[in-house]
Amino acid sequence: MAEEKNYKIIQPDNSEENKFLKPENYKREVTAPDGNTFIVDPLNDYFCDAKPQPHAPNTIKVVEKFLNWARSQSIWVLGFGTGCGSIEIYPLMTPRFDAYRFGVQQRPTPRQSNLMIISGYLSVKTLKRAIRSYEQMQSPKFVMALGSCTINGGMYWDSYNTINRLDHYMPVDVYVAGCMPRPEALLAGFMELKKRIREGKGEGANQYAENFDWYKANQKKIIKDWNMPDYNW
Amino acid sequence: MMNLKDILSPFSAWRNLLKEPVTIKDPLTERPGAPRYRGFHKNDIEKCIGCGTCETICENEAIDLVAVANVDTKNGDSGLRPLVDYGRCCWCALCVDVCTTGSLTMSNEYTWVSNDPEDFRYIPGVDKKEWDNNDLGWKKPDYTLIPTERMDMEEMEPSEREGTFLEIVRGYSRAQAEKEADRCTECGLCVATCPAHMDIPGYIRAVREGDMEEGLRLLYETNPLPEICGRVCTHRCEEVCAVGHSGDPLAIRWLKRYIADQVPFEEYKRILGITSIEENGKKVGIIGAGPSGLSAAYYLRIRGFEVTIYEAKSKGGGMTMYGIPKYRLPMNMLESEIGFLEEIGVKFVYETRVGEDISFDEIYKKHDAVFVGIGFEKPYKINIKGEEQKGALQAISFLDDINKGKKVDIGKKVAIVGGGNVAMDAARVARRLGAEVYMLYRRRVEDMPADSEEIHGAYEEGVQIIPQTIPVEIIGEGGKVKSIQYLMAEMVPDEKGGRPKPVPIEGSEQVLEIDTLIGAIGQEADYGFLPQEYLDKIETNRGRMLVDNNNKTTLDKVYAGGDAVNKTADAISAIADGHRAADAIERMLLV
Amino acid sequence: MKEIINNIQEKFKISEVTEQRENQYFISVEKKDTIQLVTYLKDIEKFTNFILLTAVDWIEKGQFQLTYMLNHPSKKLDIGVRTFIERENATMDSAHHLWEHVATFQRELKEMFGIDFPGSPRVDEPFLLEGWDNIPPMRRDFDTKKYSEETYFPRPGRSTNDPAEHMKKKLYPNE
Amino acid sequence: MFHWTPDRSAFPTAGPDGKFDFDSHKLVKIWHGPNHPGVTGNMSLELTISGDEVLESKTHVGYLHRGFEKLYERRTWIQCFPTVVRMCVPESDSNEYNLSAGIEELAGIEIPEMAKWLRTLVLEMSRLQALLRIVPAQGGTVGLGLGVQWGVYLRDLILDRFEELTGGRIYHMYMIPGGVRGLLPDGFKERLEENLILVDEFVLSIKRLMLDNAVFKKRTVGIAHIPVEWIDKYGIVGFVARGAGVKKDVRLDYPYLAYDQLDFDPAISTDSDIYARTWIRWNDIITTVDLLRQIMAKMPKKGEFKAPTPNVLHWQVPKGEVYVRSESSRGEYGFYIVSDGSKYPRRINLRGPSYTHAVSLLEKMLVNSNISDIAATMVSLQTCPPEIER
Repeated sequence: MAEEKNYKIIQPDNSEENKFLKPENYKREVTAPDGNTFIVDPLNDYFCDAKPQPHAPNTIKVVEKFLNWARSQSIWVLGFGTGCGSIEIYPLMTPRFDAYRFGVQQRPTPRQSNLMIISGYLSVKTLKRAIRSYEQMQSPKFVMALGSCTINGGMYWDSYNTINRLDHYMPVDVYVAGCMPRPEALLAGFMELKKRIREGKGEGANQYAENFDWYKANQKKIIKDWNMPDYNW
Repeated sequence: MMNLKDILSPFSAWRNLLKEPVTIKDPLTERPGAPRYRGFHKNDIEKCIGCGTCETICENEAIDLVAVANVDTKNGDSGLRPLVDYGRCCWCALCVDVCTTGSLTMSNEYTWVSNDPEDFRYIPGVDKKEWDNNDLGWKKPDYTLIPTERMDMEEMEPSEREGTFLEIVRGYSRAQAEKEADRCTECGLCVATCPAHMDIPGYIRAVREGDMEEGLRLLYETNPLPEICGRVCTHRCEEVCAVGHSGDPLAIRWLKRYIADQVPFEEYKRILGITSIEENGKKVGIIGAGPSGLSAAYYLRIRGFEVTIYEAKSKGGGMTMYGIPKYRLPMNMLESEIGFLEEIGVKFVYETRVGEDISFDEIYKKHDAVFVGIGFEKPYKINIKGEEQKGALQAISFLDDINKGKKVDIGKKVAIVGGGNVAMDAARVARRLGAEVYMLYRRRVEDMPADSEEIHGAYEEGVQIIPQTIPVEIIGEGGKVKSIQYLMAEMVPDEKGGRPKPVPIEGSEQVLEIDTLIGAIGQEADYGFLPQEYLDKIETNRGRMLVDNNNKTTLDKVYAGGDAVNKTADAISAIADGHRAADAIERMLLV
Repeated sequence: MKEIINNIQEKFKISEVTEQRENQYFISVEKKDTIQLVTYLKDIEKFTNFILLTAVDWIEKGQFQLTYMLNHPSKKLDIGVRTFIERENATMDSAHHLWEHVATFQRELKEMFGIDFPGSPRVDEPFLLEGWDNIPPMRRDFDTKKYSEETYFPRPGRSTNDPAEHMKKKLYPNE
Repeated sequence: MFHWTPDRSAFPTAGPDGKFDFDSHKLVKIWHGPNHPGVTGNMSLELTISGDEVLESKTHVGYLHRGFEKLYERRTWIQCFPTVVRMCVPESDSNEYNLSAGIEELAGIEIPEMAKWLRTLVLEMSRLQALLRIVPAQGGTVGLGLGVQWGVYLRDLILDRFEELTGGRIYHMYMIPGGVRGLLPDGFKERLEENLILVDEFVLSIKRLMLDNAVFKKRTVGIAHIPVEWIDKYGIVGFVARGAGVKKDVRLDYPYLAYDQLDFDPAISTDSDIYARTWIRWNDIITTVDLLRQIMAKMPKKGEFKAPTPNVLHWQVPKGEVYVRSESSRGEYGFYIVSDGSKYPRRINLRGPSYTHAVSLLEKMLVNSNISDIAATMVSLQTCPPEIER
């Protein structure tokens, strides 16, 4: 049943950057139905490779103020439990602490959320996914970092697989101390975040866009198998 | 498999519709942490001694010790205070549980939000936080992670001690020593307090690991007389021991003694690596074979100096040989220590009193440097009437005679005047000779300068201490002491803030029948050996030679140490002096 | 348990027997006999429950210790089969055919210690790490603290003092 | 009743090398996780699907890999304690217990009676809070979110008890070698009993809501069946084994702490599907509540709670190796501890139930299952990624 393949895989050379390249990302020579052949590079051709652009605030102050108020009242959290802190999200989202009354709710996909909670330590493997999730989120977007691990490595300060400082890889709006922070501390974090958004200080997305090259360089330094597009939204 | 009940049963959840909601209205203020909650740290700055045990146990290196304004470094307090990094802390509270003083605690506060990651560091107790006055939170619990009880050392029963000069304490067994050494937190507070700055945590670690050779090497780095110090040191290190804040301090002195006892003297040369000494051709003369002289001699000799010690008596050791009774320091210990020095090539010239048998001038000219470790030989007189009579002795000469093995007749009842270690020695020796001993001291028992264990030992052995007494007159009969008359004193606080002064109470005269009176109120140096031209150049203060940081006197190429220089007047300070002077002499002559 | 150990000793060359508990023994066996012994224990002595396979790095001896922990479900006995293999180019016979989950353990050991198990399914696929290009991290010669400091650089601005040194400096500034 | 079975003959099969031909355009490869509401924790499954049938599943873990076992090489024995609890987030106390018990066994320390009971209490409370979260979550995987709301609230009440007893909500760090770190606070028993009464109510309500629910039954009965032969083949333990009819429970088989003085009998079923495993864990809640009541009644009122240990700062645990185990809510939880007689452990290796449940077993179970059952299957195995990757 195997049909004739219409493409030919081009074996990558043994250079350093191809060390971790996965077979599905190899360049391939595709023969079109009209007989023409062309090269397809899955990593660059299937995704948008444009850099993100910073968004200027609305020129009318009142409008911007209103927008900020509205943003602060609808914090949609991406349900991505990156570390152990995510266990405290359960009580937060259920009746006892009921974060919904503060406009906080969980969303299953990055496209619908504007707050990413990095709940503690990030292993390199998760960091890669966290970055992709973060980049898929819509601006304006915010990052809340929980626990010691995101500030200075925490318990895993000497581990070979966890990052020590989150602010090197994505812009962080609010840090909440604790190992892990209790739901109340998380709520306090939300309050602080709301305050910052209302004050117009929630500029993480713009900061990320402005310093895009710096963040990318930091990320690529530790994610050795960067076999994904630089920017994929 | 499915029935109507299965379809209807979930609807029972509607029962909850009318229930009171469980939601907490204002979780940010309504929910304090539990009374035991492990929240942010608090520290009682006054109580903390900066020992760093919290830093040692922290698996996250979350705690730094930093110098803090308003907290001074002093003996027993490093002046450092813990700084906690909440980018590392995991709230395990092990730091609280091991805190030796119990100063470090935790509040039940748990909320700290900031947008600046650099914020999350502070020094508890110094940087003001809103939870400083919060009484709830994790406290040091009622258990210990560091054993608090000292290993008891076997001692001779007090009742057996009369009539014998055998050593009282028996020394640790290996198991005991290792168990005692295990209690050490290796904080190092003791190091600075020790006059010789011995690496105490280091050699205790060696005991724990059973590496006696390493232990001995560490001892000899700063102290060439560990056998002596292991027995008679005033162990000021133990007073500042961090473990002592929550239990018994470590038996540092006994552990030192344990190391020294384990290694036979024949092995010393090999272990210390002094198999061959490269001579450097310089000569150093040392006057006095007391601890400071011996210490200087050792450190100079191993660096290749030609060292000659001039000693007036027939044996070396100074006060440790002649002043300390043998139940505290057996004679053979001293002799082997000195034998070891002889073995490595230190020349001893005994029975040569400088100023009489050899002139100071000659020594001064013959050597490239001179170290003076003459000690305090000349006892103070009590300066009361009747002191010249037979039966009125001086403690120093009394102890000297006993150690030399002379028979001294002290009769049945003996009074000792003084409250220092020498007085204690005299009293306990007199008890061993079978006399009834009374001790007259001007101040209260707690003011006594003697070590507490000496006082304790004296009590144990039946010495009767009569505090707050001022002798007035020694009453004699036929040129021999018969009784002593004294006044009771009351303690009057000193206006200048010094220690309270004893003031005699009028009309409180008492008379004590005695056969012998032993004076032990202190000694002074005897500079009789120095020719006037040198004496003029050596500045003294209250009978002590003035020296600089290198233990150099005001006279060129003359160094001094020991009791004749420093106020603390104990063996370990003398050893430190000798070491310091040896370093300075080396710098002066070789660099 | 004694009886079983005796049975094993009759059939295999056992170099060391340690009784940890009444129902828990550790035995050492040569590398070549290991899989045979494990099979024997499983099929004949009915140690049918495989608990774990793990390695211990004895770097000072140049050896890896492999421990196969087996359990007898009905008699409630544990036996740990220890074997020592060379640290250089470490390879071991695979036991994936005995239990399905052994392959997972072997895959982890390949990744974390660099011990090869030829023939074990998916043994070369990364298990926990992604894009790892250093020596296998669980080997003792890999220094995790150094790696972490170089790669993830801790937040600067911290310094500490040793109480003993600090006191010496403060109290005796001239020495 | 209508029951649709896919025509499997139309599905592509794997080639002789075990690989699927993706050029056939009949296959899709999708990732289930790590950012997915239906995975238990931070892990992912690489699924090869045709239609909505899973042809191949590969478990990918390591998102939570912190290298604990490496870190222990440079931590002293006592320093391992704060770290070891983080090996498993939902139920951290088994870690504390296992490491303490291992060290005590190697060092020959006998813990006081009071400490035994307190440890038993904490382990049971821990099991209770884990079950209160995971049992209703089984409903959550098939779209029944209400039970989770109840369960997590009750779990939070148990966490409050933990907080007052141990000083921490999730990570308790309560058991240390030699015993525990404190006695019960005043009035603890009464407050725990108040909570247990609420749990009693919850047990009945969740039965009505979930176990007796027609939809839940339809989605779980007969799904993800584990044959009894697999028990040894895959090293299955705990409630999963009990669901298949093999009574495996460390508390009964190898009694530790005070379990030999307690009276309990864990439930057992032979159906071995998602429903049976849920029912067993629902029964476990009842057993645990009963055990907690027994413990509170039988426990001594006061007493020593910690045996003396050497100075923990440089405690050299005697040379030796030991495998210690305890029963977590997911099954046998074991630590393999090797000491070389130094200050630092030579090796501490965790063998959690998920190590096989979530990797080799789950990969096998998901083949030919429906993609909509994956979340339910994972939760029915109660997989916990941190204990796989550590």
